[in-house]
Amino acid sequence: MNAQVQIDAEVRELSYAEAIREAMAIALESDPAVVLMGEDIGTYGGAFQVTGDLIDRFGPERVMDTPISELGGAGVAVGAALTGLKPIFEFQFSDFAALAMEQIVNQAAKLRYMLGGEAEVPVVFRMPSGSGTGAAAQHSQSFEAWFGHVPGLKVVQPSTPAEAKGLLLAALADPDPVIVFEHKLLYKMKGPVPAGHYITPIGKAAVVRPGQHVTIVASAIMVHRALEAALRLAKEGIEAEVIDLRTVRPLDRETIIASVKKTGKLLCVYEGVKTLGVGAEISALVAESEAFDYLDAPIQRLGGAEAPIPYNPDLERAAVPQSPDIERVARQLAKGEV
Amino acid sequence: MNAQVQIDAEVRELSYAEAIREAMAIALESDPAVVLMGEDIGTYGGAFQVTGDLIDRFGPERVMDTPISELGGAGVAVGAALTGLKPIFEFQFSDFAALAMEQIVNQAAKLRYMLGGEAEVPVVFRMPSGSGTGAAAQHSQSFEAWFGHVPGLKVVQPSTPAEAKGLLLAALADPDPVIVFEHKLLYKMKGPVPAGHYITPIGKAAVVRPGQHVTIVASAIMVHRALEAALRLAKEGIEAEVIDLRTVRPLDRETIIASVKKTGKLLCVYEGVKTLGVGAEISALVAESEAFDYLDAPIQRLGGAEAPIPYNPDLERAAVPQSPDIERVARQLAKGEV
Amino acid sequence: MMRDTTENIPFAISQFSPAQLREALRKMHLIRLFEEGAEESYMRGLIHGTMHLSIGQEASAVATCMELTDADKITSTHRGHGHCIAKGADVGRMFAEFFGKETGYCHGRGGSMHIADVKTGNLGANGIVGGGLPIAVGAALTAKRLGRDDVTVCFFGDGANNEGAFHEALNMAAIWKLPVIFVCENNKYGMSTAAAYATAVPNIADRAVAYSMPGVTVDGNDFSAVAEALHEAIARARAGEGPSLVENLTYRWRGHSKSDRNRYRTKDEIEEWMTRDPIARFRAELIAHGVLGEAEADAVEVEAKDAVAAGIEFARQSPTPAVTEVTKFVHAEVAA
Amino acid sequence: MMRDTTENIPFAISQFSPAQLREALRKMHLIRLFEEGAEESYMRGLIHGTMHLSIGQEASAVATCMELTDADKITSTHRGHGHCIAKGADVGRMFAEFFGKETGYCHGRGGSMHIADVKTGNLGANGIVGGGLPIAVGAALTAKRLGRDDVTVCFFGDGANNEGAFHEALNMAAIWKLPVIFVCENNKYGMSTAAAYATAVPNIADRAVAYSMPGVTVDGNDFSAVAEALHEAIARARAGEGPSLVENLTYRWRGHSKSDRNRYRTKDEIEEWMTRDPIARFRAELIAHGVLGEAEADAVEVEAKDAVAAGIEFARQSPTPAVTEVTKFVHAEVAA
Ligand SMILES: Cc1ncc(C[n+]2csc(CCOP(=O)(O)OP(=O)(O)O)c2C)c(N)n1
Ligand SMILES: Cc1ncc(C[n+]2csc(CCOP(=O)(O)OP(=O)(O)O)c2C)c(N)n1
Ligand SMILES: [Mg+2]
Ligand SMILES: [Mg+2]
Repeated sequence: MNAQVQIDAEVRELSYAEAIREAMAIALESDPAVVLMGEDIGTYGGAFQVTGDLIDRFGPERVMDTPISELGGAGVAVGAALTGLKPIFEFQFSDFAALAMEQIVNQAAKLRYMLGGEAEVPVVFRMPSGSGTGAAAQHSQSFEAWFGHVPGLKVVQPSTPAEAKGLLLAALADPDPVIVFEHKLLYKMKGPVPAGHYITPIGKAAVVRPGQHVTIVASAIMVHRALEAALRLAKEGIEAEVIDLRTVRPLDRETIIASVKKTGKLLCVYEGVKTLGVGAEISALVAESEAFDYLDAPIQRLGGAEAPIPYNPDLERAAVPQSPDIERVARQLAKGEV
Repeated sequence: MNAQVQIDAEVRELSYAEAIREAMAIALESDPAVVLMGEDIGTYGGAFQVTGDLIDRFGPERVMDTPISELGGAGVAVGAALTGLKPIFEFQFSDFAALAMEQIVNQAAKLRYMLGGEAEVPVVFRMPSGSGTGAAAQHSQSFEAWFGHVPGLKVVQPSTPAEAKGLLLAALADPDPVIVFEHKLLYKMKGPVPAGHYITPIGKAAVVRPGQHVTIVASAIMVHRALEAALRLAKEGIEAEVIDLRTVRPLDRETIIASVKKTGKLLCVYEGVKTLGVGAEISALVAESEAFDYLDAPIQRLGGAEAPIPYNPDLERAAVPQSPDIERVARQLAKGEV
Repeated sequence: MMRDTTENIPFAISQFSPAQLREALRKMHLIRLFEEGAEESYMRGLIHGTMHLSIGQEASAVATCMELTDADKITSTHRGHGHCIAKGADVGRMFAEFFGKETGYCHGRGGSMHIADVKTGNLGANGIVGGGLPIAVGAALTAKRLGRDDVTVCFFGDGANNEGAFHEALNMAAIWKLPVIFVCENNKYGMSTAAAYATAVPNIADRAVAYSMPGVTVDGNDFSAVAEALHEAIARARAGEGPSLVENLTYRWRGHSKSDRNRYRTKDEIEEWMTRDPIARFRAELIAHGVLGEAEADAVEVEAKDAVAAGIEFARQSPTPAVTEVTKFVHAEVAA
Repeated sequence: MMRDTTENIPFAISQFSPAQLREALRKMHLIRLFEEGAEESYMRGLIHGTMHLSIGQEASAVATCMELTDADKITSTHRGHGHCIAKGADVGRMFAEFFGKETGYCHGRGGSMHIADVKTGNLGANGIVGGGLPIAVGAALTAKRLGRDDVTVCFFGDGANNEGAFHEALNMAAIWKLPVIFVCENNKYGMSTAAAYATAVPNIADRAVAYSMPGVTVDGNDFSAVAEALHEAIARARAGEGPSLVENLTYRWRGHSKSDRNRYRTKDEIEEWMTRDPIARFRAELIAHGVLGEAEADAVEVEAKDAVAAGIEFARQSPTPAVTEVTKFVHAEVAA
């Protein structure tokens, strides 16, 4: 259990989707300013059943179905946040955020700054993200690098149910806009989740498996693939240190650099397109840091293919890093074969 | 003169804006399928006077003013390109492309792929970009990293009038969508430009100043700031090799890696926000390449501040790399002080 | 065959030849059977991902495309199988696409949400609601600029009409008088969200006035009503008089996609709409007006059934793409 | 002071107190003089970047905001100086902002295109055409959800009405019956592009029917006409009856921005519109109806002139931000 638990709470097995729903329920209960907005989040319960039955519990004024209007919907959330509400806006797929970059990036991210600190925009954008569902090129993208490039935003990528809840509650407590990338393939994943309110801090990565031979920095579903690879490598005597990135913006330099100083070897694993994806920044921040002198081998990256996500399932799998890929490259790194 | 000139042409002094206009005029003359689209590109001549008098020469059917409808306008260009026209679509400021990411990224970039190669989208998007004009946070961004992250797109960033013309003509000859980032502060810059049709190849960087002590990879206006810094450093006996990146996607690995193997030191200079900006990818590709073994020092990056572009001119200047910054870091690198 | 000569001849009967009408009925059956075949193939694990079936909306697809040639273009939607068939695609290559095969229209890269057949003028389904609206305007611009007389039909849903792209596209089509027809398939819901809730006007066609273009709402399950509306709109477009908005009121019998539990509508409503089956109605009309006999009509359905069976077989036996070819088709292949 | 009691009393004269009317005239002068002061400061190098002046549009700004309190919100545009002043901002802090000073409303970070005064309910100018439209709907949503009775006025231009954001915003405001008034300042051009070319309807207010909301077009240079339209729209909003669209027909005397060469309109047109000066007209009206005497009206203008001079002086003497503070205000400051 990786979430930073602040209270001595009962712990249950919940799915990632249930954990997110629980976080939203806590927020709706404790703060009348919280509203949920999004397409089909009411009666339908959300395309991925994340909001589920919240409409029955909190009514349509707190759980608002929006028309299919991503730009306008996001903008309504921004305007509401600017004036006293705390909206959690769900994009049905993160791909549709391409329609709302204006409001997220030109408005939400910059309003505090442009207004010299005289206003704030405490909005949360939830983004079901990633490939693996056979939904092809327009429903499978990983846009976290785009948002990670934007000052004024915070960007998180939970990899477990406990993190999903804790990071969403942290996002809600944050006075600035936060983008939450939820991986679609994780929604059904179960894991221990503390009851009640707790926060998983934004900006902190977690060492989810300690090791001394090679550092693997992974995010979202890649954390699990990296852990599987590390298990197999351990049988060969290779101890990989696996870091769950959790936050893309701001990056946790300290945790990453400390690990690389220990292992001397770095592999970045991410689902987004390799070029200019999250791993590019992780590599670059290590290469410019004091950890550079500790590097024993080139920094390796495994990212998404330089292609849209294909429909055919075999091609789709081949388009993003899988556990054997991670195992192979980590082994090469550890054995000095790179 | 860095453009690759294929004919033995007359060379004149033109401004960057004039060079772009000349490329468009050549295209309009030689290919009836070429149309220009954009806001106020007709009678007004474009916000930066790039299209200038083209409406007088080619008429409003070829030089089309669009309503203020960036998403729809870009989509019309995509649909036109898909069916036989070759549109050059001007965003008045690259910042407004945030409204059109859907059509550029979800449609233009992916259509050939999603349709299994059965269609193509030969569209060019021109994007006046960058800071330095006192226009503040929503009119000063550098989005090249976003597009550089998107398979299916090509992304160029000319730094001189000759390149601006040659890269635009290359973009027009390309059967796939190309994004051209034009730096607003360069529009008035003059330089030698060959007459007639020529192409500056997409995907090739240029070594614009050879040197052996440190490699500086810079793009757009940063090329000039790097060259100024290199001139001053040369007086101290430090010979910086300056590479004009020219193309963000696909990156010219060979040229960059060859230079770093020679100098052992790399400084990436770019105007976009530092985190996840173009320099992150350049750093990462070097750090994972065979050039890693030649690196004598951490890879340095100078990118834009982690802030929106401020209005106040002193703050605005401080928000992006200036020539003295480049000089300072390159010197430290060359002297082994990093 | 005798043609009815009374005054109450439906538009389609008087407008099209018996062969054309027979072909229209065949296509409507083909769509229905294709969708059922796709549904079954999905259940049997031959298709993955998700699908949006158009069962119940066949008249809208076929009647809309009735007067279009291969030179005319359509842009389609996530619910696009029917449009694709109506425009002339081969169901074998469609199934092959859904099965992820190299012989599919998109070589297995696109799947249901990107099904296209550029040769018959179908510029593609679209995974982005409203994504096709400005693209259709662009296609119409091409025709106008290059002096061609082809028109473009843009299919979209009631849900899509609330996208900003709708507004921008219709406005540009209008100011430039482009040969494009916007065909809204109003099936009362965008996923679970009722048009009556999400759209501030009773009929989508009411919005045509905001673009100074004709707007008409027709019974989308009435083949002839749709064909007539399109006939006028196409004539207007070809005459250079500009765009039109046609709204086909219809209903999807199945859920929005494979994961829909239909909690936002009643069983009664679904059943009531199933009594308005556009295929049964068109078939009856053709028989009543002496265009076809019962046996002939049955034969048309059998023909469609055979085509679907053959299509599935073709798809099953087709090869899959090489797993190494993930980046093929990202860019134009450069001559070596 | 005697109030005219004939039947032809303009709405504003009968609706507002002499003190309110005097204040309105003062604000109109203040806007005009502020713009002229900004223009001159720009020429003298005290302001950099670009600016969009609202000279000629003063009645629209002031009459629109006439009945708004500080609790009511506005969203403004790139041409937002007038709105800011109309809503109650201090011209000294505005000049300070344009001069890039720490005492400016945005501490020198925003400049002309982001001028805001949150305390008087101005949520800010916007550099993105149409950017404020959905934000205004959000502000109205807040009021409704939190059970407050404040309303939001959303200023936008004729050019902005072709953005998708317009469509999405008006539709949502309508279906949720939100207390927002969309005020289109139709000054005939979006930059160089005539509304008559770019917009497929004669009047922007014609588009209100597409959202089942009232739409009215008024002479935007007639203070009273604007005030009356807003009076009704605000009453409707406060009564929970939903949004309205008001279109103020007006004209900007200056070019679009500092770099405009006015090639898209004629000198005659500009001069003709200058004869319809909204300030002169309002002043004459106040005098005709006995609200003010000539001398009093002159005094109002002098008062405004003094305020502008004092504002410029305040701005000049104000400190600039520390150049090290580029990243200040990016995020909330965390308590150490
Ligand atoms: C931009 C965008 N937003 C949301 C979705 C998710 N989505 C897919 S279909 C659909 C409903 C579309 O409704 P409508 O336009 O009425 O078409 P119908 O499904 O009824 O045929 C939604 C919300 C999407 N694909 N694209
Ligand atoms: C999204 C966007 N597109 C384009 C621009 C550039 N631009 C600034 S103002 C303007 C004209 C706006 O016209 P209108 O809405 O009529 O307002 P006006 O300037 O006439 O007051 C344009 C095109 C912009 N700032 N934002
Ligand atoms: Mg629908
Ligand atoms: Mg205007």
